[in-house]
Amino acid sequence: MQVTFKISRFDPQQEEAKQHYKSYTVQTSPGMTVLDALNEIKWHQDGTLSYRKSCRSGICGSCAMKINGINGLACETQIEPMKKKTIVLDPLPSFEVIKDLAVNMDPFFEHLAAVKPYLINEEPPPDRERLQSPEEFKRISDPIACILCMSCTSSCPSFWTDPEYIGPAALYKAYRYEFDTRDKGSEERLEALDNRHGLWRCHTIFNCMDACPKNLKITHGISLLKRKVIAEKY
Amino acid sequence: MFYRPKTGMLAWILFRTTGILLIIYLAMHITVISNLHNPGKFNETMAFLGSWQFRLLEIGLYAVVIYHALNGVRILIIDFWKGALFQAKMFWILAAIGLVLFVAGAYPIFTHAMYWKHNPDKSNYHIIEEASIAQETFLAGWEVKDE
Amino acid sequence: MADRQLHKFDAVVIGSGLAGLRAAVSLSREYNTAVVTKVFPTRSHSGAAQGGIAASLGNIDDDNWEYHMFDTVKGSDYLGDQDAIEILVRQAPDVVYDLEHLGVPFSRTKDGLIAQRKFGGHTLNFGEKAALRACYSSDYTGHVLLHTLYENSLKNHIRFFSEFDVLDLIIEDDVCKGCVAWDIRNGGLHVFHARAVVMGTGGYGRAFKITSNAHANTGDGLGLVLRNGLPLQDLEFVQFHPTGLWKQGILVTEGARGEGGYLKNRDGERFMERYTPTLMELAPRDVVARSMQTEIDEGRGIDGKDYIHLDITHLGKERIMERLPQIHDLAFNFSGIDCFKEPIPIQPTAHYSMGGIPVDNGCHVVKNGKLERITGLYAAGECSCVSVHGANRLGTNSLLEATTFGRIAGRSARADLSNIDFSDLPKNPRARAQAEVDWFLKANGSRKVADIRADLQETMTARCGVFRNEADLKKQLDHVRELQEMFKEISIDDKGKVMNSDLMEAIELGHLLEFSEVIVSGALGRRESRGAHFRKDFPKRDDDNWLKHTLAWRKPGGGVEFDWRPVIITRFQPMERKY
Amino acid sequence: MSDRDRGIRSGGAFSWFFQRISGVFLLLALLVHFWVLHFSAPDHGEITFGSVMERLNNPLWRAFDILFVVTAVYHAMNGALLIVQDYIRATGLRMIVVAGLWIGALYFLIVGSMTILGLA
Repeated sequence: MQVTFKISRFDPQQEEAKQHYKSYTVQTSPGMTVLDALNEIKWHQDGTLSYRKSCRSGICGSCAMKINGINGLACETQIEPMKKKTIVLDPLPSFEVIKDLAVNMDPFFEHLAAVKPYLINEEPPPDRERLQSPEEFKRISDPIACILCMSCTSSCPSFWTDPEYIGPAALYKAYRYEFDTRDKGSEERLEALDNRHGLWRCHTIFNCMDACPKNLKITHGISLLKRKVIAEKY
Repeated sequence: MFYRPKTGMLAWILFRTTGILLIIYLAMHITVISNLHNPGKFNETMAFLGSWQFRLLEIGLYAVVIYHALNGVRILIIDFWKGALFQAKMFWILAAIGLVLFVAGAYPIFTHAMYWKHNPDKSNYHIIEEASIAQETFLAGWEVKDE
Repeated sequence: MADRQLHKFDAVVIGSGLAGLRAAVSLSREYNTAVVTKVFPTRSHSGAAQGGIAASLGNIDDDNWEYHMFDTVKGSDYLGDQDAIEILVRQAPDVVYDLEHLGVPFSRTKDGLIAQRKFGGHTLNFGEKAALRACYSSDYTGHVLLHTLYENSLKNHIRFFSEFDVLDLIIEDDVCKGCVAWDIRNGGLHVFHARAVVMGTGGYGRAFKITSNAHANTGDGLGLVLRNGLPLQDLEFVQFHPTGLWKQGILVTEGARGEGGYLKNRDGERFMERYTPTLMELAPRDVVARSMQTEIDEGRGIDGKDYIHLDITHLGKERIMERLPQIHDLAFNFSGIDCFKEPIPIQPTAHYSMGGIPVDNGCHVVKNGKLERITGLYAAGECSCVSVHGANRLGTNSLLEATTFGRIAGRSARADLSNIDFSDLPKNPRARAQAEVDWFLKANGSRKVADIRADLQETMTARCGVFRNEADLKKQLDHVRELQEMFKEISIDDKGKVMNSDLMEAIELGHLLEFSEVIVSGALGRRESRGAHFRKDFPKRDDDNWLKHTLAWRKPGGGVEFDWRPVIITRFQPMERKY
Repeated sequence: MSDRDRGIRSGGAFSWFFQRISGVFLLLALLVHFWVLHFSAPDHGEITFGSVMERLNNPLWRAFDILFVVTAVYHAMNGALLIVQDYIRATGLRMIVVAGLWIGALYFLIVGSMTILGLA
């Protein structure tokens, strides 16, 4: 099957650098993914194309981009089942484009750091493991699979209009620690969560869950966090 | 910037749009009922609003209210239960419920409108005079500036 | 004017996988630490490890470190250094508890302890029966370890230089003074002046066509070491993981077999009973990979093709989704297979390099078989060779090695730093790296990086794969040298400085070509079969001549020079390896 | 507080929580309102001065109506502020719009309440 890839290009080193689309034609085969097609283009057609890639098995989160209008991982998206003659590739929305499909990830990870995404527990640990029941583990077994690919935050209309909004990924990370029975850091995290650029900016639009390549229950986690904060306050 | 909307985003866009429409309606509604102190104008306005053309608009309003209310319910289920896990399904179920409510409600509204259209003699215009008399008993001490 | 591209840190860690981050977390408690990494930390390939991390916690079984040690020694086909292995297995429980205290979310037993599962080659009572030793977090074990360590790095305020590709180490008179790195995002060479440099640069699966490794796993650290006149150890030992997704090589965790999955050939036969009747599918990886390859070579692959079936349908939906959720997604996304109903097509895939930068038990990089150190240079994890894995690594021992020796590297550096001061940098520390970058950016030949790389990967898989022989290896050695010549005639399309991945791929290929020569030479030289290195022309292990580590230097003009280093044997004398 | 927040005090926990509570109240109140005014009314749902007056003579109905107006204006105002917060990025314009919204809200609150009380 022949598929045309319309790829967003941007090179800041060009004079009057402007975002534009460039089309490439790729002969696809069953099982071929969007990342395979990008590699095909980069390796055999146009070496100047820039994008991030690494594990190509959906676990590192490097190759997130907007594929036909919706965020996802290039390495996980099979081409032929899409049944499209043309596939449009854009960088993740709402992040500054560095070159072509690669965006500046700094704001995303700054927001992540803001929720203090680590275990806070000043009590000296026991000699062995801290105990946790399988049910307690199950409460966090979903968010721990987050690969920080940025698809969710970049797909969120609240984030589009408010770059200070810490976004679904950071909130879900907060959920992962807030609902970890070993954690005692609720109070420290509250500052980042309980404000108009935190939890309350989530309007349950669900673009995050639709974009998430790991099918995580992000919005549900955020809802539980909201309830937790409300229950503590009122 | 184009982003392909799925159910959740669609629901949200409609929710905001209907919210804005309802704000506009609320403003109109309060203005209208503020005429309550003037029975003449009240009935005149009501008569106008009771016209079948306006009733059609009212059916539109009814749809907007149903949407905003039912999606509000959906959001409550998301926020306070585990609705986030089946929000899309819930949207379509509520859409079906909304449709039933709409038809059930729109029908009487519309038949009323038709009723007035065909029986203009029974419309509100007839009771203006009657109401004007009633005004005096109700509005003792109220300064009527208009008319 | 101050050089804005000159950075001074007490310690610089190169690489942000498990070993690098574990070292950095340890170092950052006392010292100003930077991590220089070519991919963003959470993109590191440690995150792709699925199955577990071994430790004889005995949460379910009556386990102890001696069993673990025996299994590791035996699994290594007696090439592992037993003093190092003892450190590894004795520290294992503490390392795992430490990780748990740092916040790693492990799956749990009913009593709230860390859950443990079976894994290939891990046994109780010296080979009696399979042991439940692998601590896990569903099938995201490496992922949660990596992310937890990254999060702790944030807590400890470690400075990250993400998307900085290290092009050179600054080593003078056996003292490492830092490194030079290319800023991928903006272009430009940065000098990192340091008192201690820890390498955690990972493996080189990308030298092969079918591999479970990431695009980034090009073994750059090994290339850097070779270029600085230092040796590499045991590079001929490349682990082929039995269960890579067919055609893609993407890892399907051994945990799938640990949970009870079957391997089946075209006749639906569980063929492992012919090879290892005791452990069946849970034999060590080298054994299973060879058994599978034999089935395929003898025409018993599925439909006579080059793959085998991994059947987990009998585990049931619930157990798969609880213990192996990622496998379900991978099989579905990459093979279109519904693993609740159908078996998964798999084939052996290049997975792990047992060899690497030779280090002593304190992770100090050594320059020869006499264990003379390079001051201020440390290595840990897959890029290093302590050697705890010997000729073949057991599943779940890699996460353990990365975290254990990452911590040891950090602690060694901490201890040493009280005595090491900043030494003066050479006049132009960037010179060599600058020359390399300039050469690539001007390269205007007729060859394509991608073509040479594809050629290398294909021929390495065909001739230096699961089974090897003299003729193929000789042919491959010549071929690699040919490719090295071709590499001098490349051109790259992208001449810019911003996000120039064209340049990065060329640099990576340079490393691949250099150490591939070492891999093939080592394999050609080692005329025996041991662990993952199987010579069809020498199918027996030869302890009389080959119970020793290979040390290999790359000569400046090309060609490889060898020396050997004895294997350290303490508790377990070599014996025949049967499962 | 960053520049972007100027002119807006909405969007916190209270705003979120009370928007939901007021929403629930409005939903119930609306049902009552609709039922009483439109569906259960005689004469094909005609609203006449007389029928309204009769109902408003009851102080409970009056209280109900005032609560209804207050909640509706609050809910609308809060929703409007959320939208303004999202889409109006220029600080100056936003302050003008927010000021306008406040004036509007107060105006309708007063007019609405006066209407109900003024008839007493």
